[in-house]
This record gives sequence, C-alpha cells and structure tokens, in this order.
Amino acid sequence: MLPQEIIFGLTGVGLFVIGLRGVMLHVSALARILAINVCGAGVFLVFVTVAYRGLGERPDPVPLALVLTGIVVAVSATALALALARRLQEGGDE
Amino acid sequence: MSEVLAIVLIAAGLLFFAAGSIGLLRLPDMHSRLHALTKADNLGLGLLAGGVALFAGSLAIALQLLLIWLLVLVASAASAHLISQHALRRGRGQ
Amino acid sequence: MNSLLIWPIALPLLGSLGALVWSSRAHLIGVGVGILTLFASSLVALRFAEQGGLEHALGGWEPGLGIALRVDGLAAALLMMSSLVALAAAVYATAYFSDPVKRAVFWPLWMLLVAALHALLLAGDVFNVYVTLELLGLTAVALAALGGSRASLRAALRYLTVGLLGSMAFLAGVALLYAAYGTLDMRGLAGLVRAEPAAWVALTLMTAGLLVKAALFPLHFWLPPTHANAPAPVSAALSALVVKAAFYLVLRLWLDVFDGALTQAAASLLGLLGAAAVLWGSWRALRAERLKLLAAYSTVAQLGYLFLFLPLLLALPPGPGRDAALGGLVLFALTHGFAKSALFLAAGVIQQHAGHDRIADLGGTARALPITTFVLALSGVALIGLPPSGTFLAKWQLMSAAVTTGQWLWLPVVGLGSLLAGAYTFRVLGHAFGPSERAGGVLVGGRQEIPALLLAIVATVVLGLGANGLWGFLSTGVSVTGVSS
Amino acid sequence: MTDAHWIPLDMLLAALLLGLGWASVATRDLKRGVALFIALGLLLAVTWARLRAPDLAMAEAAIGAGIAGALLLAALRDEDRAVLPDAPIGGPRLWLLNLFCIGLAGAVGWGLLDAMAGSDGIRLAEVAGDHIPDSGVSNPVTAVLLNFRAYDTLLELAVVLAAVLGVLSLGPARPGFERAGPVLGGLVRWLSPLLIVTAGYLLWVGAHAPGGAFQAGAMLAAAAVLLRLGGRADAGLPAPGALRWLLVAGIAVFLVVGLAVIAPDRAFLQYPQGWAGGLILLIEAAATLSIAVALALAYTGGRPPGWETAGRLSASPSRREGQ
Amino acid sequence: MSLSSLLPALILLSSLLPGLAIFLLREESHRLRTALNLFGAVAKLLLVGLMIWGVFHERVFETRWTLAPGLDLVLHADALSVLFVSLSTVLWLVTTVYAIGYLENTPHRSRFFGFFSLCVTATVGLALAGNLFTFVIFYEMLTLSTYPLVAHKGTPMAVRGARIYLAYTLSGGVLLLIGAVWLRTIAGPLEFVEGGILGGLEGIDPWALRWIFLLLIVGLGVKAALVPLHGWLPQAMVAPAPVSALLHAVAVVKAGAFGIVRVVYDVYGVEFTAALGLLPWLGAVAAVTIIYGSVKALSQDHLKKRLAYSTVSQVSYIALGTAILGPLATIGGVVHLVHQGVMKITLFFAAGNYAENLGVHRISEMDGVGRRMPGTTLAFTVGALGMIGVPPVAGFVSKWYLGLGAVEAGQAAWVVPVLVASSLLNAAYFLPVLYRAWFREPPAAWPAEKPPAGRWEMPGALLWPPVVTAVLALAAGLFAAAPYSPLEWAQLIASREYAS
Repeated sequence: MLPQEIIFGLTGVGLFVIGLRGVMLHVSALARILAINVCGAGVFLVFVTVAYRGLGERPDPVPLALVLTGIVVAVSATALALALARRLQEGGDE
Repeated sequence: MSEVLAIVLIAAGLLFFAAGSIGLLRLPDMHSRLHALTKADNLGLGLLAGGVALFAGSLAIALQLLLIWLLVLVASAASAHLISQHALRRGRGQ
Repeated sequence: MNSLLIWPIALPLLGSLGALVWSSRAHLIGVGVGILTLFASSLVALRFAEQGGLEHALGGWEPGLGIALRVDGLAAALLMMSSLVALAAAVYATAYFSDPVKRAVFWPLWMLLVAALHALLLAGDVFNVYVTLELLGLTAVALAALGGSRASLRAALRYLTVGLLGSMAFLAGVALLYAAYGTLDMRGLAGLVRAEPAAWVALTLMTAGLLVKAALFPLHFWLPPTHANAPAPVSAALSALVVKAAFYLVLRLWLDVFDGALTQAAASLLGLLGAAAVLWGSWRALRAERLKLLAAYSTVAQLGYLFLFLPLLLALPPGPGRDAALGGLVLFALTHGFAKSALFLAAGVIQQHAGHDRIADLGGTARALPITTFVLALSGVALIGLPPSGTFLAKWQLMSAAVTTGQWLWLPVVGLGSLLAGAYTFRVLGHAFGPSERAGGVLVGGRQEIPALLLAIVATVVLGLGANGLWGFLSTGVSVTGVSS
Repeated sequence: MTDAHWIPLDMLLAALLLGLGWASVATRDLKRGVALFIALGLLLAVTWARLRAPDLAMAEAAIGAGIAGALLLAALRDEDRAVLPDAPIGGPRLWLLNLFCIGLAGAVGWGLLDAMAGSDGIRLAEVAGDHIPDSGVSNPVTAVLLNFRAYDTLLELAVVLAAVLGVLSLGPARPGFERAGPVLGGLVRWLSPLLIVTAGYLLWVGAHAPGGAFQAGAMLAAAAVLLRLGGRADAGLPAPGALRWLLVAGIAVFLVVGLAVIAPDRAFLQYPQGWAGGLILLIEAAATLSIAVALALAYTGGRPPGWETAGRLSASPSRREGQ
Repeated sequence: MSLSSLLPALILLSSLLPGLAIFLLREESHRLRTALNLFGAVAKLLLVGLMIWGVFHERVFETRWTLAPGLDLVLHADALSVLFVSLSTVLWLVTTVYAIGYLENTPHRSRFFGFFSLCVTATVGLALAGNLFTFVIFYEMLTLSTYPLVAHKGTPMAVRGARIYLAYTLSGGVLLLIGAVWLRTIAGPLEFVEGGILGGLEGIDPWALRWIFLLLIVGLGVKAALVPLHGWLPQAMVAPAPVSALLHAVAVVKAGAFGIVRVVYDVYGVEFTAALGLLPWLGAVAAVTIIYGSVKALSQDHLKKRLAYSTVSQVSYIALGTAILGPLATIGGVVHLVHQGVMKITLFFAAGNYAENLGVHRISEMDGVGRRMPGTTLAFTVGALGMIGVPPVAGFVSKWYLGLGAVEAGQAAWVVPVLVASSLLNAAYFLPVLYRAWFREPPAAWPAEKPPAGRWEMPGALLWPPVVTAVLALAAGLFAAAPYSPLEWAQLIASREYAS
C-alpha cells in the first residue's frame, strides 16, 4: 500500500465527515449545499486515491470516470438546490 | 547551460511571487496592494513560464506557455481594474 | 442477448425528451409512452417467467468492466407494479394540472422519474445504482416542488438535502467496496464479499444512505411534509414507488450482495426500527388533520412492516419457509404500492372537488364522490390488512415466520399496527359518510376517479385472490440473485 | 523522483485540503465560505493533477470550481443575510455531533485502510487497459465514460436534464447585470470566442488526450457566464425553441445510437467494429452542446423569456383542467 | 368442475353478486333492487335445500381455491355448517322481506341492501368455512360488512355505536388472527374435521395450545358477546330493526358462538379440549354470561336494550352446551344455535314494528299494544315464552337437552341451578312485558302513531315476518322429533362429533 493511498485516502474521509458535520450543523440552505459539496469532494478524493497506482503506473481509469460522473451530478444537484432555495426566499406561490 | 538559465528564471519568478504575496499582506490600503500583487504576479508568472519553456525545450509548448501568460495578464489586469473600480464606487479606499 | 431489458428504461427516457420538445402534446406522449412501457415491462416479466433470471451486458462488455442489467423475480414484480401505477397516475395527471407552466414541465420530469425507477430496479452495478438514485432523487424533488406552496418548496428542499446526503453515504460505501474488491458488479461482489471491516463499513454506509431515502423511522422526518404537499399524482408515485425503490436496494444488498457479511443482530436492529415505524407512523396518521398527511404517515408505517421481514428472512433457513416469507414481503410491497397510490389519487380528487383535504370537513364526500369514497374504503382495507386484500396474506406470512423463528415481538406489533390502521381508515370513512355542510364543488371527471378505482381494486381483490402465482413466479430466477437459493 | 520523495508535499497538500474544507464549512460568513470553497475546488484540481488524473483536474477546475463557484456566487446575491446566526446548535448536542463525527471518521478510515490493504491494488486497471484498443479511443477515461460504462454517462446526462428542468420549473431567470464598462466588455469580447475554440479543441482531443464532452461543455458554459457578466441577460443562448432541442440533443443522440446498434448478437450501446470512434465523437459533440446549454440555463437561474410558448405547436390541445 | 365442487361457491355468489349489483343501482330503482334481493334470497334457499339433501346422503361438497402456498380458501359442507347455513338462509329471506318494508322511502337503500347482502355472504362463508384460515377471512369480512349497517342512520349516536362495535370486533379479529396464525404454523393446515384434529398430533407443547385456545376464544367471544367482551352489543342496538334482528339472531353474535363450537369440536376436538382442562373455564364464562345478561336485562326499560342483554345471556347457552362433555349437551347447545335465532329474530321484528307503527320504544309505553297490534304481539309472546323455556316452544327443547347433558356429564350440580336461575330471570324480564301488552289499558295516544294502512294492523311486509318466525319457533318445538328438524340435525352432528 503506497503512502499516498493512506495520506489522501484519510484526507478524503476527513473531508467527507467535515461535510457531513456541516450539513447536520447548519440550517441555512446555502451553507448546507456548500457542506454537501465538501462531503462529495471527500468521496471523490477517496475514489481518485483508489485509482492512483504510483508515479510510474497509469492510474486505474474506472474510478476516474466515476468521479467525473460524480462531479457533474454534484453540480447539477447544487444548481437545483440553489434554485429551490431562491424560490423559497421569494415565498413560493402565495 | 539552458537549464541553469531556466532555474535562474524560475527562482526569480518565485521571488516575485513571494514579494507580491508579502505586499498583499503588508501594504496598508487596497490600491497599493493590488498594485503590488498584479505587477509582481504577472512578472513572476512570466519568468516562471519562460523557465518552464526552457525546460520543455519545444517550440509548441513554449508558445502555449506564452499564450497562457498573455491570457493571465489580460485577465488579472481586467480583474484588478474591476476590483479597484468597485472599491472606488463603494468609496472605501482605506 | 436480452436487449429487451433496456426498453422499460429507454421508452420513458425517449418520452421525456419528446414531451420536452413538443410540450403541447406532452400529455398524449405521457400516456402513450406509459402504455408502451407497461407493454415492455410485461414482456420482460413474461421472458423471466419462461427463462428465469435475465441479464443484459450493456455495450457487450462482461459485467465488471461494463454494466449489466439484471432481472429476477423481485425486480420483475416491482417493475410490473411500477409500470402499472405509473400509467394509472399518468392518465390521472392528464386532467390534474391547470397551470400551463407546471403541466408543461411535469411530463418530461414524470417520464424521467419512471425511467429512473426502472433503471434502478434493473441495475446490476452498484455505481450505476448511485447514478439512478441521484436521477430518481432529483426528478422526485423537482416534481414535489411543483406543489408550489411555501410548505411544498421547503419540504422539497429538505428532501433534496437529505437525499443528497444519503446518496453521498451510499457513494462512500461504493468507494470502499471498489477499493476492497475491485469490482462494482453486484454478482461479482456477492462472490467476493467477506466478513471483514471493509465490508461492514461499506454495508453500514450504504444501508444508512438508503434508510434515509426509504424513510425508516427515525429517518422518516422528511417524508410526511414532502408527500403531503406534492401534487397528487406525484405523491402517489413518491409513496408507492420511490421510497420502495430504496427499500428494494436495501433488500438487494442484504439478501444478495452482503449475504456473507451479515449478522442477525444488525437485521434485528432494522426490525426494531421497523416496529417503531409501524407504531409511530400509524399513531401520527391517526392524529393527522389532513387526508394527504394521513396517507403520508401511513406510508411511514407500512414501510416499517417491510423492514420487519428482514430479521425473519435472515433467521429462516433457505427453503419453503423462507420463500413463503419472501413472497409475503413482495406481496406486501405490491399491495401497498397499489393501495397507497390509489389513496393519494383519491385524496387529490377530494382536494380538487372540495378545495381542501381536512378530514374533519369531509362530510358529504360519500354522496358527492361515491367512487372516490369507495376507493378510500378499498385502499383502507388493504392498509389495515383485512381480507381479501393482499396485505392480509402478507401479514399472515409475516406472523407465521415470526412464530417459526420465535421472534414473538413482531406479533403484537403487527396486531397493534393493524388496529391503528383500522382506526385511521374508519375515522376518514366516518367523516366521509357524515352529513355535508357545504354543497356543490368542482366537478371531477372519470379520467381521475377511474384510475384510482382500478388501482384500489388490484390491491384489494386481484392481489388478494390471485396472489398464489406470485410465489412460483419469485422462485423462478433463482440463478441471478440467489435470493431464494 | 519516487512517491517517497513526494510525501512531504502530499502531506502539505492534504493539510491544505482539510484546512480549506473545514474553513469553508465552519465559517459563519457565507461569502467567505463560498470563496474558500472555490479555492478548495482549485486545490482539488491540483490534487487530481498530482494523482495523475488530468481529465479530472480540468473537469474540477471548469465545473467543480468554475461553474459551481459561479452558481454559488450568483446565489449569494439572492441571500438576504450572508451571515449565519451563531451556532445553530450548541452545548451538549454539538459535543454529541462532534463525537459522532469523530467516531464516523475513525470507522470509515478503518474500513478504507482495511479495504486498500486487502486489495491487490490492480482492480479493473488491467482489464480496462487490455480493452482500450477495441474501445475506439485511446484516452482510457474517455473509453470508460463513453464505451465501457457509457450507460452511466447516459443516465448522468439525464440527471443534468432533470436538474435543469427543475430549475426551469421554479421560475423565470434572474435579471441580468448592467452592461459592462470598456475593460470588462473588452475582456469578454476577447475571451468568449477563445473559450469556444478551446471547447472545440477539448472535445476533439478527448479521444486520445485529457479532455472530452464534459470539460468542453463546461468551457462553453463558461463563455455563456462571461457574456452574462458582460451584460447580456440571455448569456448568448439561442431562442427558447432551439434551446429545447439543444437540451435534449445529448441524450437523444446517445439513446438513438445505443438503440440503433442493437442486433440479435449486439447489445445496447455495443458499437459495431470500427465505428466506435466516430459514434463516440458524435455522441460527445451532442452531449457537449446539451451540457453547455444546461449549465448556462442553470446559471441564469430560471426560464428564459418566451420559454413557455416555445414548446407549443400550432394546435392548442383541448384539455379539461383540474383544480 | 362438478356440481359438488361448485355448490358451496354458488351459495356464496347467490348473495354476493346481487349485493355488488345493488351497490351500483340508483336510489330510485326500487323495483329492480327488491327483485335482486328476493331473487338472491330464494336462489340461495333452493341451493341450500339441494345441499341439505346431499349432506344427509353423505355427499361431499367442497370448493377449494389456493390463495398462497399452504393457505387454501376452503368451502366445505358438513352437518354443522349445513345447520348454520340453512338457519341464516331462511332467516335472511324473512329479514329481507322485513327490511324492504321497514326501509320504504328512506335514503341510501342501495347502500344498505348492498352491505346487507355482503353481510349474509360473510355469514354463509363462515358457516361453510372448511378450515380456520377461511373462517378468519369471513369473520373479518363480517365485521367490515356490518359496520356500515350499524352506522346506517348516520346520526351521531349511530356513528358512535358503530365505532364502539368496530373497536371491539376489530380487536377480537386481531386476536383471532394471531391465534390462527400461531396454530396454523405449529399444527399445519387446520381443516375442520368432526372430532377435531389436534388430538391426533404429536409433539405440540400443550401450553402453546392452551394459550392459542385463549386467543381464539377471546377473539370469538367478542362477537359472541361473552362477558366481559359484550360491551358493544347494547351499543349496536341503535341500528335499524332488521339489522339488529340479523346481528342478534344470525350474523354477528351467532358467528361468534358458531366459531366457538367449531374450535372446540372440529379443531381441538371436545375430548382433547377436556383433556387440556379447558372446558370448565369455558363453562364458567358461559354461566357467568348467562346470569349477568339476564340480570342486566331486568333493569332495562328500553325494549331493544332488554332484548340485547337477553341475547347476551341466551347465546351463551350454546357456549355452555359446548363446555359440557357429552352428546346430549352438545345437542342442546347446537340446537339452540337455531332455536335462539328463530325466537330472537321474532322478538326484534316485533320490537321494530312497535317502534315503526306506534313510536313505542320503551317497555313503559307498551301498555295495551296487544289490542292495537294483536298479530305482532302474538308473535312477540311466542318468542318470549320460548326464551323463558315454556313448552312446547323451541327454547324448551334446548334447555331440556342442556339439562340432560349436564346430568349425563355429572355436572348437574352447577349447570342445572344456572339453567333454573336464568329461566326464572327470563320470566322475570319477559312476563311483565307480556302483561303490559295484553292486560293494561292502551293510552289515549301513542307516542308517534302511523295511520292504519290496509286491512291489517300494519303493512304485510312488516307483519308477516314475525308471524312466520314465531310459527317456525313453535314448529321447531312441536315437531322436534320429525325428520330434518333442527333437533334431528343436532343429533346427527353430535353422533358424528362423538363417533371418533
């Protein structure tokens, strides 16, 4: 097991938990959305770490593709969440 | 030979970056900070790019680096202008 | 090659594109595609009944490098239910929305939702499951937000936040699984998973993420406001299908993928939470003041029953006893799907007719909307678990399994839950049959009442008297999942 | 240089990531939080580059930091109060939460280390490597995205569509910005064509080098964002009628190709021999447009003017309405 | 499918299909509704006649439909079920006629007769149920179909009464269900067999069986109104007269009693029950109920309430009969299933007539009704005397056999006193009513008198049913020894139960 796997793997876990804590801690929609994105970043970091096979080796492309998918999904969700939050501030239909 | 030159350039670039960053932290008001930052960083990036280009030792890459440098120049100039303009309109020079 | 399996997903996906481009024909496209999708699902079910487990390796790559769609009895049964319910709700929706903007955006989202559901049911790859979960979640949120009121927007936002958190937990679990076993294919994983920390943590993360989405007590808090404030056809789909999809995944993980890494204690914990959900959900349903809120809380309770099956399935040795219990579980899920969607559609009719759904002011509904009242009664019978509904047989199997495995605790829970269900059902009916203090109301057409009626009849009569085939059907595709092997 | 030499730098990078992540979530000042989050995104891009994932580095910079950042900044303008109330929860509950989080971190870390220790470290890398020649592209990530796991990508486009439809259903777009002064205006005029060219380039090289539909789409979207910042409320997007087509183009092409190749002996999305490269490029081109339009619409924050009527056909349907 | 496998299903459908059809009828189509009702009732009567003949000649009638692996819906005709089926069929015909007359020009008749038919379908299903699973299904169906009938009037009082009724019966249903599932799981498919099945099974924990017995009896006791589970019965008398008649004579209360008989004789087997030491407890509960019901009846001034408590007491004769080991007691209990039904329905018809015709609800208002409504009062008198046990009315036969059975079983020491005491109490709460009705001067004006219609004291549809049932009650007593008489069937049943 490479040292990088430990370093970045645990960093990913750390970001994941930090994000989780943020979601549970905050009430403001925007803050929660931020936190969820941090959470996601952590998971992505874990994936990329799993893909990493040392400087000499080509990394495993599968997790990288998964992360690319994940990034796009995350930004889509963020967009929807932000739009909802904005509509809510405008007060909905009534 | 060219490697030595490259290293010198890169070192100089880093020096400018350092200076710019210190300026950002130490200088009293915003405009002077911007001044320090933009000048230093642009020059610093230019020197860095030159050094890296020498390392790469290929014309194509050298041109790409040049292009990047120009873009950053334009962008940072514009953003610096916008920031100061914004600041003036808000009337908080200090 | 079984390329048949892609159609229940591809058709609604195409439909949603069409509905977006030709939005003035959207409702026609919606119903048409609904019919076609039902047809495709039926073909899949038939093919399964003939051949047993089906697999379609997408792109022709062997599962692992590529993604496989798979069908077993569980998936096929739920696929049929979701196609039927979706079609009924679609017919209902053609006459539901008055606001052109909402109507125009409803149909593409609706068909995306159906596509997501079917993709999830057929998924044979854990990361693909994550993508379908996100698709399902985002479409569900967007549809729920069509309610438009402050309450429904707030509920939708919370639903989204909680759902995303759940997906993240699930994805983290996927990462661990891939790190440990180097594949994402469910069957491949099933062969590799061992009882070790990696598997336990992964299972915990994934299950936790899914429990949030399946609204298992005490993670149910987001469900009632969301389901109670969404447009009626959306609520129907959310309560009948979407939450059940999450439960379906729990079942997949627990019975297939992690079969090797499970402990009875963990299952019993889920069972306890399920029991709490049954009692708490039914109680809140009894206290609810609005019909749709009642329906939503009853969903919380009914999902609890589904989780009661888990400790039993784990404790039962493979064999006829376990198959019987599994059949009961599926029958329960199906019956609730039909009954609850019928209930929500009926509630929508009442809301549109009377302009509200306050239970206390339902007087005269029986006279004004006899069919809808009949639907309330029929779905109520299914929710209580009285014969001849399918729930009755399912509960019988549940209790029978509890006796066999000596898990006595579930017997009083089921009994009490049924009584509470009876209480809240007849509370509604009592008001509905009461005298009316207001005359008239908006006319509601057959396009809305008939679908609800059909759904309710399926839940209460068809699934009750014709259920026997289900057990045989389920124990055909043993090969794919080993659910009953 | 071996991985061992990198350890100090990696530690520094990791520490920065954690610090930025913590700071962006912990701060009460949302403006600061967003800014820090964007910084985190850029640092992640650096990390991806370090971990030999340049495709991701690009995507992260363009989408994770770029578009997401733009969305968050735009949202900041809507927030009435950008400063959060002090400690929404506190006292024992906060301690409980922290305790839970520490426990969770420990458990997940434990599981992850166990997982990586128990694995051969190769996983699917070899299999994927062996099949790249017959995937029609030479960039492994693109091969996975558009061939091995193309179905994921198809559904992912559906996710983007769903999110945009949700945004559109929630209301009209935000009002645009006032027309930019000479400097910014000039920058925009300069930059946007350049971005479009870059997008095309990325799309093209995606087949054999870092890049691809998503990075390209993000570039186009960035151009739209710039135009909007420059004062064009429509962000340079075409008329709503065309927008609907552009939105669906990606999935439509993807799906049609996938279904068209089906044959008795060929599965959904199983490209015929020799066609893979071309079909993938076709799909990616369509996807690029859809992604760009979707992200741009998401940034404008709602329905562009005239959206409702754009989808109507001449004959208005006869429909009895509820409610 | 041969006739023998279809007949039970047909008997169900003969009331189910008309019921469902009636739901769809518009309120106005009175003729069609009446036609459907009578057609169903008569058709059922003929089919049941066919079945009686067949069973008497040892023909086997069974309909079987598998609902789930190991769970069959079985409709099976044995002597006991035939007895109950014929009772409910005959009384349904009579009650239908009565109800048509009683509900003339009232709202929601389609709804009423729809549920009315469902209710009878459920009862017949109970009677024909061939195993405990099927019995439970129809037991719950009965609850469902009777609730709307009790609540029919829609008055707050009716709704309240119905809610109480529902609370009791649903809870009972759940207990019965749990007991049934438990027993099914440890003892296999519980097909009803004369002489019982559990006695033959090996290796079942007797304590489990005792607990299950408790669950089952409590579940059934709710409907059978065993003290202390009888609370709903007086509340449910807010229902329209024909409904009360049905509830008390055939459907609900009887279903409970019938269920107890089934469980004791055909599931556990009476000897095995005795071996488990459960019979004395059952007997004790029955005795307490008999006395308690009668005592409560004494203090009721409201006629239907008094009749309700009398039911509480009378139905427990059946439980008492099953609780005493020995064929004679069995005969007494089983035959009372029929006799009590015939007599009690007569009384409720009469009570309904008083209320309908004169607005008389309370006993204190009944002075001299005999002269105003001789026919009805005559029928009432027959029923009342029967309840007391005066020969030659049917009630006497039941009590006589119960007494003999007690002697035969050597339990006369406590049974006979109970019988005597209850008979005295019956006399004490019925004779004063008869006295008022016949010998007191009628008041100047009745509470709410209807103008006399036609030659009779009231419309035939209301007058003849009580008269007919009264005649039946007399006949059942007078010709008790004749072939096909209830008593003879009871003897047939007893002989088969104790054959094993």
